[in-house]
Amino acid sequence: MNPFEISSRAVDLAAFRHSLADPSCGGYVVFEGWVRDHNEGRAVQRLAYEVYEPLAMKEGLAIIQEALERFDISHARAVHRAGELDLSEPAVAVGVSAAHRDAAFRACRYIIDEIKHRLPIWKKEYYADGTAEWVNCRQCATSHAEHDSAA
Amino acid sequence: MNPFEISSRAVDLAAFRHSLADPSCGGYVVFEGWVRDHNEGRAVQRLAYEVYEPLAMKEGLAIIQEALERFDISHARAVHRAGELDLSEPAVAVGVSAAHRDAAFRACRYIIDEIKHRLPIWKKEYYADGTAEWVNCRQCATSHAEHDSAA
Amino acid sequence: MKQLTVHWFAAYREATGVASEPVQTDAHTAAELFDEMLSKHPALSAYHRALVAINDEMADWTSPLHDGDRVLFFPPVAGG
Amino acid sequence: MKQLTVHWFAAYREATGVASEPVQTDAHTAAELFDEMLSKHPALSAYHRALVAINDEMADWTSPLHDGDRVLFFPPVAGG
Repeated sequence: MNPFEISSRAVDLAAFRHSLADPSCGGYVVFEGWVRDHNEGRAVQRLAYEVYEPLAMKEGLAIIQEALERFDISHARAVHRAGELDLSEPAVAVGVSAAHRDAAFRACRYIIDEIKHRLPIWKKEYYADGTAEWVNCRQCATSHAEHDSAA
Repeated sequence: MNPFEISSRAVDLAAFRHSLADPSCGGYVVFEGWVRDHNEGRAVQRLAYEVYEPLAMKEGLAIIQEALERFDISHARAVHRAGELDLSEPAVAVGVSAAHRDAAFRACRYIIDEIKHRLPIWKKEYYADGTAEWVNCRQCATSHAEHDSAA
Repeated sequence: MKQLTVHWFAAYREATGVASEPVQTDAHTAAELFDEMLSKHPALSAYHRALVAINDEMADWTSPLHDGDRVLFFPPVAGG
Repeated sequence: MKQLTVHWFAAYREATGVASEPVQTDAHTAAELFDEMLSKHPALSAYHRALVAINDEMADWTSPLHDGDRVLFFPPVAGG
């Protein structure tokens, strides 16, 4: 199995889980990020992820490797979607198996937090009112505009 | 769906996940406890759970309710197996969906920790050497014996 | 004398050889009752007290006993 | 003068209208280059600088530029 993947197709969750199974493991933790139908009070209809794959793959593999080194876990794996997604689809899945649950929980949390902060991935949300916006970009654009008007 | 169940059959993980899906949720965390092939250095071949159902159901439902009140989550559910299990089978599954991942992680962890401490469930491990033992009971028996010999 | 039913689980049941039994007792608390049972079931002395429930509610070892109570003696739990 | 390639992603690409472009520059650092690009692409001024990578390695805004570098300008990321 590939410990980190960018995929333009739906994640096969049963195969994902199976690839992390290990009779020496007593705990398995999975996180899935789902496409949510709202964000900051606006109704979301669908979204698209843009991924810069060469660097996303490099950073994604590095994050999995860091988790394997920092926590007492046996296996870890993550998949992130690219392209268009519908509501409720998993945009990302992170799975960790370990002898004991504490390490599995902490490693899974570490991996998803790092994925969200470090991977060159951008999310464009399409709203019910026909508009669309790059997530996390409105704020920076707004604060810049405020700075301009104050200048 | 029943938020807490004791089941003598394998957990249908796809149906379990489906029952927690919600388009208003952006995060889903699952914990599975697997039957591990070793415990405290001994090779485990299989195990059996004894469950006192009337009180296990009451406490299990109370734990789910507590999680729904304490954390900002949408849905939570748990299933615990009863009877004989083979290696690698899920003995327990806990699933939580929430708008945001932090609450989902913390609620999932709360539920499994409370299940392990509060439910009247006992685990008997059958070892490769033909012996069997109730988990968590060796220690109390030993300390009692030491007390006796000192007296 | 109170008339109670005592239930044994898991390791306790294997030590006593019975899942439940009627008991006549003057014990005032769950702890007194457990100690009384040690003379009836010497194999229990290999274990110390863990948890007790009365009438399907978790209880304290100092909980008073009443006629007709169902007293459930639980060894240390190990779910999950 | 250094000859570089600049790559724009997501909101930046929509603001500049190009995914990548060759650039001749005297800029010494990634930050200087980004500021230089503001006059070429006025729509970029709606955004502040977020992240930069050089030759597929994450870099600092003070990283020096070399002839032939591929400079990647990333708006704030939002994976997961």
